[in-house]
Amino acid sequence: MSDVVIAGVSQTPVGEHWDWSLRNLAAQAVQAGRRDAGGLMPQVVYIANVLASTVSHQANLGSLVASNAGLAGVEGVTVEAAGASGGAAARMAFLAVSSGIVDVAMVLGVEKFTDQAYAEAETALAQTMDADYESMQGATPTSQAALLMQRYLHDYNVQHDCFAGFPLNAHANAAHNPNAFFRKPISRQVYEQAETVNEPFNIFDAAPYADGAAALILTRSDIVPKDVGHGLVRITGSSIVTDTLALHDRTDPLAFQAAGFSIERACSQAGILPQDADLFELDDAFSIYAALSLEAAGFARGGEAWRLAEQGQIALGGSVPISTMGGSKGRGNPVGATGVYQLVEAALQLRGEAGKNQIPGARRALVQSLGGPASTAVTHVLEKLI
Amino acid sequence: MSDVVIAGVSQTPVGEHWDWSLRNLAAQAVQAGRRDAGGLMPQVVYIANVLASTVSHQANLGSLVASNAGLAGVEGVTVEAAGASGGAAARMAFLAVSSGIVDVAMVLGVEKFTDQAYAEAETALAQTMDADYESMQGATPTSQAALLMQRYLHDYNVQHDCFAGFPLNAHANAAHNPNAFFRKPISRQVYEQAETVNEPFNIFDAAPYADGAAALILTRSDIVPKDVGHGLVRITGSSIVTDTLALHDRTDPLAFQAAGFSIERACSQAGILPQDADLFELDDAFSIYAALSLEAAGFARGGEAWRLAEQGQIALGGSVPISTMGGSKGRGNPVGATGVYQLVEAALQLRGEAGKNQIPGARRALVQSLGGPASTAVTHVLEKLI
Amino acid sequence: MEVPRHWRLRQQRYALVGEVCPHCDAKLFPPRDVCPHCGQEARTRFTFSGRGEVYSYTHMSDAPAGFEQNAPYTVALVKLEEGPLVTAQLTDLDGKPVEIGMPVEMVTRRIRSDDGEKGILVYGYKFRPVLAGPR
Amino acid sequence: MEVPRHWRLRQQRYALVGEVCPHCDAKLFPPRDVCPHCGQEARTRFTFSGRGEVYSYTHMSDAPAGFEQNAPYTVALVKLEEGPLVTAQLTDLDGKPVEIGMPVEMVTRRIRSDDGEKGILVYGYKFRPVLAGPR
Ligand SMILES: [Zn+2]
Ligand SMILES: [Zn+2]
Repeated sequence: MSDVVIAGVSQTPVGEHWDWSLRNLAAQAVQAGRRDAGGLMPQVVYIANVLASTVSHQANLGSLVASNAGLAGVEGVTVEAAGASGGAAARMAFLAVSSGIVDVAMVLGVEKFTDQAYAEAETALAQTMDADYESMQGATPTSQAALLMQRYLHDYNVQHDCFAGFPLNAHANAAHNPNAFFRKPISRQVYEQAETVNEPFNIFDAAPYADGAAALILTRSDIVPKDVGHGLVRITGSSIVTDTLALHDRTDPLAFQAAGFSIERACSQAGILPQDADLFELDDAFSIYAALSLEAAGFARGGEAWRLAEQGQIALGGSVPISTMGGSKGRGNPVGATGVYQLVEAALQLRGEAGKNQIPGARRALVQSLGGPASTAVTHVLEKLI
Repeated sequence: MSDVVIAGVSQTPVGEHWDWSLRNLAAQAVQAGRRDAGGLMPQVVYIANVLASTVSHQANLGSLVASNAGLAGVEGVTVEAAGASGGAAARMAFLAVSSGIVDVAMVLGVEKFTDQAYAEAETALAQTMDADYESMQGATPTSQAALLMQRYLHDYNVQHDCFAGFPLNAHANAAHNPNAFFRKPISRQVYEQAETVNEPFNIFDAAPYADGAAALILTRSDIVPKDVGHGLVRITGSSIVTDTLALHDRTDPLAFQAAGFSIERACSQAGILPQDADLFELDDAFSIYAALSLEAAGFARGGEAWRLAEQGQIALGGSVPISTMGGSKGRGNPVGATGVYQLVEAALQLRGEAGKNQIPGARRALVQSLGGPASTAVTHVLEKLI
Repeated sequence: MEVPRHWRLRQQRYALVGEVCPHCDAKLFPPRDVCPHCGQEARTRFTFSGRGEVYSYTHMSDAPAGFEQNAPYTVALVKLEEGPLVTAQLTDLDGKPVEIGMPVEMVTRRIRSDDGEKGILVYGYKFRPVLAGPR
Repeated sequence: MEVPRHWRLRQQRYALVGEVCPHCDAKLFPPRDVCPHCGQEARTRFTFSGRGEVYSYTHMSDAPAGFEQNAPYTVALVKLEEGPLVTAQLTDLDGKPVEIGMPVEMVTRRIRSDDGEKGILVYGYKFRPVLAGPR
């Protein structure tokens, strides 16, 4: 079994940080992450980011971030897989430490969405789709999700309101997350009366994009300082699976096949079943993605994940808690950094440091990040180190 | 010692490929790379690319390239470190195979420069500098190189013509490389009379940007098919080192410190000295970079690398052959893919398949890629497997 | 200026030219370098009929850059009668409600203005409800 | 529109406001989050004098997007008298030849027009030869 542990975590509040540049946000997460890991100095920093090239005209973040944040000289590269970038960078760090060649690796997710006006930055996100055959037709990530939702309603003969449980759960959980962008619960009535943006889709079906930075320090357990002062979490499964980039290149767009395969592989590596996890930090960039992810992972049959939400099974006390700190919907969606936030949040649950959102006795977490509509799926299994 | 070998290589001709999109170029390299590796199917493909986000409005190449090129479902991510991206992606694949978790990894460098007009694509390259403090002042990668050259001339009291040996060598070698963009040697007179673009810099001091794709397949030696039909090359050293992104943040901009440290670490891992290498595929995106790289690696003292060029020591028959297939200057510079081309070319030298440019008895190669002016330096040591 | 890219895609955009796999007979649109069904190279051209039906659709009120003039518009996944899905706008709806399963046919329309004023107009496929009369 | 970014950098651009490290007294421009000399946090503001000398320079004939109106122009590394190097354009040269070691001083000028017509004008530091008279 792998001996890669999470020795430290950090996160900045998610939001619109006009005062902070990408390098400032990154430095905050780097320094806080090192402190949480008892001062460990990483030899590598793998940076998850999607938008800096287009929105901030900035590439080679490995060099920029390392030299600005006190990590002069370390190995540094950017890892990109659209919305799955954070999970993908963690996978690279996991492999590096597993190789025995790297002792201490930092995973840094950072996204600076607000360096352009919202509409322009949102347009930049179209690069995560097929530029020749999707974005060029006027489609957007939001319209991809809406197309999936519309077909879901048709195939399973359900109404749009059946998705209400996902944003309600996310916002309820975000209310107690000090790093969340939105900290107010919403009511079912508010959801049902919300403005439709991409029919059948309303404004609560899409997570808000925002700025943020989060970090993980991975190492072998024998390297963690003895006085680190918190529990350790082991990574026991890790997997990246791709599907076609364009939705139209799939036989069954509702299947989220890569999401399912990625769960299978990570769980098989960890020697567990998905049902053995105490929480499932899935990708809820859109309500429909949460539903399709639950179905792809086998927690519900096709067309029935919304029932889990209606029955309270996705809540903190349910059988498969999701978005336990608010998810992208409530915490905010800092795109390339989102996967790192998800891993940080799951690690805090397993360390017993999730505050009011703590799942009692949580020992195992499934964490999945998606690039596009599961064009890329990255899954990690985290387990509390006893 | 590491047991990671290069089981297959491929490259498309470098040039202006108006007819081929990024995905087409990538597919050619993927298929040819698999054929060269006896049909091995990679489990992961790590893609080196810098410009697709800005020039082609296309991110998440892992999904796009894999599904278009017959690698459906494989793990796929993009690795970026400016001009060092190719070397960085190879490093990620090296770590993945070293971990024992991945058996067969493909490294794919692909860059589609000509999806925009030359001037616009060149402007997009400014993202490899510090956006807030360099590009915003009107500086460009070419002006960074020119600033270094001007200071070099001043500090060492030499004339611009002393750099002639670098492009002359590169073009002479490119003449026999069927995949090179420029296949005509140039004369000293042509160099000396060339148009000055960024004083003191002339048009032959900068490598031309172009389209291209190249691939490597890395695996353990026991996995290589027995009938693969060519020699194998082992990766015995691998290192990434960063420096500040901006030139102005360094005490001594001429030192190329990261380049030096990265050579030291990779050689120390391989248990060799730089002088033990039979060739040194360095980064000659600019003539001055070739000189500073030779000096940083210890092949010449500060201010004296140009003498190696003048004395023919960098030629195929010299003591430290560089740019043996033409380098970026003669082969062309497909930015993010360049590092993969360098590794492919070095592997072909060690396999004895470098045609008219073959270095007799070549057994060991140093391969170094730079992101910016050695803001990132990636070095690999390759050795012929006996 | 992205002239090379638009030029490269002109056959797909104007005439729905995809491929038929010479090995397994799968019809592919958009074209791919390797047939996803049998794993062999797919390089034989095939022109699609342009007829199909709506697989899914969404009405968009916010348009991304380059499409502002079109907004609001309808994006659909259209299932071509030869098999593949394609992402495209619906047009000529004239207030007619869109439904999944609705028969549509390909027409050529302006799909975007590239790069604002200095740019070029890009034409390509959209789909409209099938007009009355025999197909 | 990149207003937030330009606004965030206004003090650096207009007044060369960097930092002095409270731990090791290093003067830093541009400001950094962690002092590269001692590894501690650097957050104390320090306004540079704006005087320095040319460390290196290049005359550029081709300008990148946003700088076409300025071309040809001269980009330099200027060594500030407090220590740091800074990348900036030289201005007010009036045909005077540039030399390494030439004394220069900071002035505020328009440095680029952002995003063409719809965009904003960006002002910031350039350096000019030191005028006659005592410094
Ligand atoms: Zn086929
Ligand atoms: Zn200090």
